Amino acid sequence: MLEFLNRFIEQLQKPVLAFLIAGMLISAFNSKFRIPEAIYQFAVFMLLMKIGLKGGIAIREANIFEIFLPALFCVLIGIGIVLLGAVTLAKLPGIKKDDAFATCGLFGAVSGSTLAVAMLTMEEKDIFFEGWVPALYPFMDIPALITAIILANIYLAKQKYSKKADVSIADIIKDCLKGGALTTLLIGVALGIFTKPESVYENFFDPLFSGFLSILMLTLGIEAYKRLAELKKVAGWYVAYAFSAPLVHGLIGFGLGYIAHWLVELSPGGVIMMAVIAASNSDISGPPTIRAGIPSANPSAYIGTSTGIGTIVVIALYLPVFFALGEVIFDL
Amino acid sequence: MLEFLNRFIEQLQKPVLAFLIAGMLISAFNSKFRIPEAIYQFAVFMLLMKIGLKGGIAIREANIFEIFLPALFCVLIGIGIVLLGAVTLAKLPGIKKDDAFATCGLFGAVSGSTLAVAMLTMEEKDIFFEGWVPALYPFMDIPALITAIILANIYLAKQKYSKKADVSIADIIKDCLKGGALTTLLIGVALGIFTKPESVYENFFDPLFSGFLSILMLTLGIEAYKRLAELKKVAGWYVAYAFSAPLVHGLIGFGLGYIAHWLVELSPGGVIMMAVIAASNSDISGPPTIRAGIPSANPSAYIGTSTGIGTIVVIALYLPVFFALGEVIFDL
Amino acid sequence: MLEFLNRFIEQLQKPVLAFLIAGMLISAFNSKFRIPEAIYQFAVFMLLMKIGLKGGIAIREANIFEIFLPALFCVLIGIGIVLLGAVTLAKLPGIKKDDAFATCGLFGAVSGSTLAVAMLTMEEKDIFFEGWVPALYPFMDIPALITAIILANIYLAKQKYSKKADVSIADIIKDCLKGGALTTLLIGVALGIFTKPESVYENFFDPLFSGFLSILMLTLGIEAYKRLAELKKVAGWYVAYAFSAPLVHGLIGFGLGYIAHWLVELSPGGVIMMAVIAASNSDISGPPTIRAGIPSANPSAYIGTSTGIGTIVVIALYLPVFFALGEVIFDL
Amino acid sequence: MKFYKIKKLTVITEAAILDNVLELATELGADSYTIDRVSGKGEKGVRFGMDSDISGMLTNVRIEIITHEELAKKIAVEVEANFFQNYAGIVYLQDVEVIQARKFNIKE
Amino acid sequence: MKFYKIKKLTVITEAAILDNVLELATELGADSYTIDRVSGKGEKGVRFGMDSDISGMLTNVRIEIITHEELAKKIAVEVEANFFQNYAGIVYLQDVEVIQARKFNIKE
Amino acid sequence: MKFYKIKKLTVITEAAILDNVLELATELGADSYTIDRVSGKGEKGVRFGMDSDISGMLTNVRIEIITHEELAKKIAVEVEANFFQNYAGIVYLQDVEVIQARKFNIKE
Ligand SMILES: Nc1ncnc2c1ncn2[C@@H]1O[C@H](COP(=O)(O)O)[C@@H](O)[C@H]1O
Ligand SMILES: Nc1ncnc2c1ncn2[C@@H]1O[C@H](COP(=O)(O)O)[C@@H](O)[C@H]1O
Ligand SMILES: Nc1ncnc2c1ncn2[C@@H]1O[C@H](COP(=O)(O)O)[C@@H](O)[C@H]1O
Ligand code: NA
Ligand code: NA
Ligand code: NA
Repeated sequence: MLEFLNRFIEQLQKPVLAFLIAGMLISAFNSKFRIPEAIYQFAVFMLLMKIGLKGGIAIREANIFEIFLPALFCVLIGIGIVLLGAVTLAKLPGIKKDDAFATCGLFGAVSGSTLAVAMLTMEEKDIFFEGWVPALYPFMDIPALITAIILANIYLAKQKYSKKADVSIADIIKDCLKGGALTTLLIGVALGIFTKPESVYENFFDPLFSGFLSILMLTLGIEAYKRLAELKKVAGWYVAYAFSAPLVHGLIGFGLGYIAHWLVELSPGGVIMMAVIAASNSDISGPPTIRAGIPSANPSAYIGTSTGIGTIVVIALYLPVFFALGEVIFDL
Repeated sequence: MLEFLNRFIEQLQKPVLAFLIAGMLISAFNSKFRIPEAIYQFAVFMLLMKIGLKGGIAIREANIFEIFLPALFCVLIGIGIVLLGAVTLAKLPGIKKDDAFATCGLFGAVSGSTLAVAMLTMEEKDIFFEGWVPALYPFMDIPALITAIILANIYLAKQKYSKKADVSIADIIKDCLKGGALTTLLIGVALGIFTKPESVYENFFDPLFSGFLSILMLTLGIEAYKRLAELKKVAGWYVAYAFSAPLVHGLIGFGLGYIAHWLVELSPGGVIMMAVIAASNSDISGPPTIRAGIPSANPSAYIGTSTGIGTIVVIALYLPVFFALGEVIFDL
Repeated sequence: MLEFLNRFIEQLQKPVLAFLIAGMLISAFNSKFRIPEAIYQFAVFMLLMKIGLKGGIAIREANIFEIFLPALFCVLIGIGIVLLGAVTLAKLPGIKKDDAFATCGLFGAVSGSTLAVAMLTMEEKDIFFEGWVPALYPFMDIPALITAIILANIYLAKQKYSKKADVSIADIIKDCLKGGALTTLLIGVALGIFTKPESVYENFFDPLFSGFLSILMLTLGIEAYKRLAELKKVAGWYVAYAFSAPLVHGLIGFGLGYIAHWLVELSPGGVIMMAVIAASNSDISGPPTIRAGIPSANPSAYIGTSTGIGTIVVIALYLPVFFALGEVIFDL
Repeated sequence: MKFYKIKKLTVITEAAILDNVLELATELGADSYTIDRVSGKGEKGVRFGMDSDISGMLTNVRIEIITHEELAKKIAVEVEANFFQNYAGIVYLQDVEVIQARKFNIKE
Repeated sequence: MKFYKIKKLTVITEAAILDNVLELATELGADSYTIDRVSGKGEKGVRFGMDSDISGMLTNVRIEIITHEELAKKIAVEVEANFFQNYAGIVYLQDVEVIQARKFNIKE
Repeated sequence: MKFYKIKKLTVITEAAILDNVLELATELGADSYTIDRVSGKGEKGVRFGMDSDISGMLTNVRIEIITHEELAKKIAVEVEANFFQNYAGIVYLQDVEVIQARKFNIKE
């Protein structure tokens, strides 16, 4: 337990987290400092490209069977998180059902930047993980968003006076894949599988990774603080959800990852990564899909909960927890 | 011949080409992914600066005489390509003369990104080339654009009811040099000749080169696909031209390069580079000059032909051809 | 003396200066070349972050006492420069008092890019300096701006018909710190002190430093040339001030630095850096503060004098002087 | 040269629904338009545009369509009815005078 | 559907005083607006906006406020009086027609 | 305070000819203007502005000039005649009310 605490504190001193906090302070003190839009879009591109390329290169050398089970688990977790939210958050007093479904959708979906922080931490700590695990991201992201949109539309269809929006699963999937984030990831994966991008990966995407991650953390911090303010307008239950849900989701991810460890020899690093994917919540790619799919839901509620609290909480609190857990359990 | 084919196929697997194709797919699948404008402008800057600096440093150490002949050949090729187009493409049925001249102008002009791909390939294959050869770029680019604009204006002046635009060669040259691309290249050359930029070259422009080239390839791919659509509105002859002309131009470049090899000992790498300069067609800097110089020409025709097909065809098909040719002829 | 001249000339050949001159030429020849806004903002961020991080890391290991005296000197120099200007420039015939105060404020304030050039030069020449010296920047910057604004407002309050603006020192300080430049520097310092950013510093901010500095120099050159034109509209005394004041200020900085060398063992590199901080004039962060604090002053006068001439003169002329002086005095 | 009176319709709304608004306008018969990105503040809060808006959810677009009064009004009404329940947005009309009669389908 | 006549006020001025102008407008009673960055040229010289303006001193902003004539005129007059002695800027009014009566406080 | 009626001329055209249009307007007597970059669609196709337009050929600019009716109309006619045969573009006029009489050369 002391061991666990030590590792936890050590994690808190990482510069990545410090950049996140710095971003929040910048915003709190109302500074005019901003990372130009083109630069953080580029930072997002660099991170997702690195995740994708590394994933693709790893898939090229992996056998499909070992990937299949974790991928399936991701789909199940994505759907499960939203259903879990539907019977908890959505049932709470004063919570609009469509707002709740939208929020759960984002928490089932995945944050590329959170994965990037986890990857950097693994690389620094020299913990091996299968490069393709972070690239499983869409397998959890898309099912979660679809489930949320379907639940919301079933609910709204039952309401009086509401026009039934026609929800086509194919359309939602297309919409997700066409978004900038997933497109970048998929390009990376495809290039990793079908070409030999090792040299550009090693000379460009990999060495610049930690720098651009810091820059994205600054931006996320600024954004998070701004979104916090909006949360005040909505029910306090969202705050409770943002703090508790990621831990539950992460533990589910850890548990299923552990099963994969036994069944298909998923590495300890891979198990921790499963926990992180499950715990993380979408901050960049998810919101527009939800906005389009559940237009009646209040963005202040779901973006405030997800970008304003969820991302920060996962990176600052639960990432250290899952690493500490993995290190203790697997004796790393 | 088998040797030739092998080298050709190997070339096709390079990641640079893969990024180009990825860009086209992104556009084909209508993804919202975009490289921010500031970033690809910066990518262009990085490539041209590297070409310029390397050229300038090489010129500093070269003797003027060995440069003179290849430079002269470049001028001749630039003018020759447009004249060749004037007696082929421009004579075809259903082809507007001013559209044809505009198109040939772009194919006589040069693409910095194509040169960058060739340079990267040489560096990867460890083929020596005189650093100043790619910096000869303006010696082909400007004469080609001038010839095209003059031909078009002579033609238009003969038409009834058309006001004679006054075409000043000095103005066109000024216009070319004032464009962002040639300015960047010339700054690079000047810095290379007159200062000692080796450290910033080695620590910044050179190591980031391949990364930014990939990014530019993505953008070129996206752009090319969009421009393809516009081509449908114009005559099929443009497609034929885009496929055949670069090969012819490249072989002319190779031939004259070969003469320079005998006369002034231009290296094998330099000969291949001459072929690439001649084969390449302008995608970034040429179109605005043509738009201003031949306003009546239809941009869909010349940009579609050049950016939509020409660039892709040269990078994907003919670059491997010229490399294979060089390797076989010079026994590299 | 010959020694001094030799070192001076050597300095003139540095590529950083060449980029500055290239920028001016680009603008002089009216080229359309531009560094995208997002990129130079990012370049500024990279430089100030490097200065800040290096400063923070150094402060972490320094003892407060050795920092205290140089910091105090910085405050004194900042105030002193403005007072000096008030009894010289402001008394000259044909000079509007508020324009003069505004100009002196900028010359008392500090230019991050000039510091960056000095740092790069030190690193190239292997001259040691305490990493926290450049981070003293705000200690001279803020007092200078405050003094200028107060003097101007006292003067304007005495004028007939003028509404007394209420000048709150706290507000000016807040305004300075909230600006993008100082915020970046302070984040860097804080991260350097409280976290362990060594790895991201060494893998990202440090290696990209010289490249982004070149890019900023290009931009500064373009900007300077444009601002020169505006100067023609104002009195010639501004030009005289821009040429002479930085030398005087730098020598004051050198002198006080030398005292710190004896009293608290400030290194020779640190002494040179004190001279550079004092000599440099604000080009990015100062102008908006002055515009807000002395709205009646004519921006053409103070920006023309500072960005148009001052920065160029300091980097091209006086930086070599201070380095040569330091090298001769300290026998480096 | 003659100047013809015609209308300019402006829609300011969330960038997220740009494509949907354009689709609706096109269906109703408008095939030309001008677009730019803007920031703003309204009932639905501050929408600060390009300024660190990582998910792009706070960006506004301004769509301008020059067309005949009848069509302009029809698009205005339909856009309002279809989108502004759930999305931030305003719509307004202005008088403009044009000379390119053919381009704006004006019978000379 | 009914269209209501109302005014649009436009202020084009230095980005440096954007916050101050908005503060003044808010104090006078306008709480909604649309903003974008523009370049321009006027009495106070060329203000080229985003194009290599390292200290951000040459950027213009355009602020548009749709509101009742009385308030629009009051803001116009106050902005002119408070800022345009020292800062570059123009201000103008235009007629617009809106349908969202509630949003613009129009009594139906 | 008095508000004076005057005209605003807007030109939307290809960025490539921005300088030429401004030159023409200046020659005709307009020395102040406001510019921004916009995207759009018209007869000459989709012009998507900043969005991956590597040769900068698809960017539009919007030029606004506030001036007297006569000059506004003259510029409109000349711009149309000189450029819109070959280049994409529209031009239109609007009524505006200003207070800065001196700035817009209005006799009070
Ligand atoms: N009165 C107004 N004047 C100018 N722009 C407005 C006004 N009201 C709303 N807007 C713009 O329309 C957007 C959406 O408005 P809203 O739906 O009220 O949040 C805002 O972000 C502003 O850009
Ligand atoms: N007549 C005009 N038409 C259009 N925009 C103008 C006009 N006069 C001034 N502006 C804009 O207002 C800004 C400030 O004008 P000024 O105070 O005259 O320098 C300029 O940079 C232009 O963007
Ligand atoms: N009816 C219209 N309403 C608004 N903008 C238009 C209209 N027609 C053309 N435009 C703008 O003017 C540009 C050039 O138009 P065009 O010459 O028709 O291609 C387009 O890209 C649009 O930005
Ligand atoms: Na998740
Ligand atoms: Na060529
Ligand atoms: Na100073």
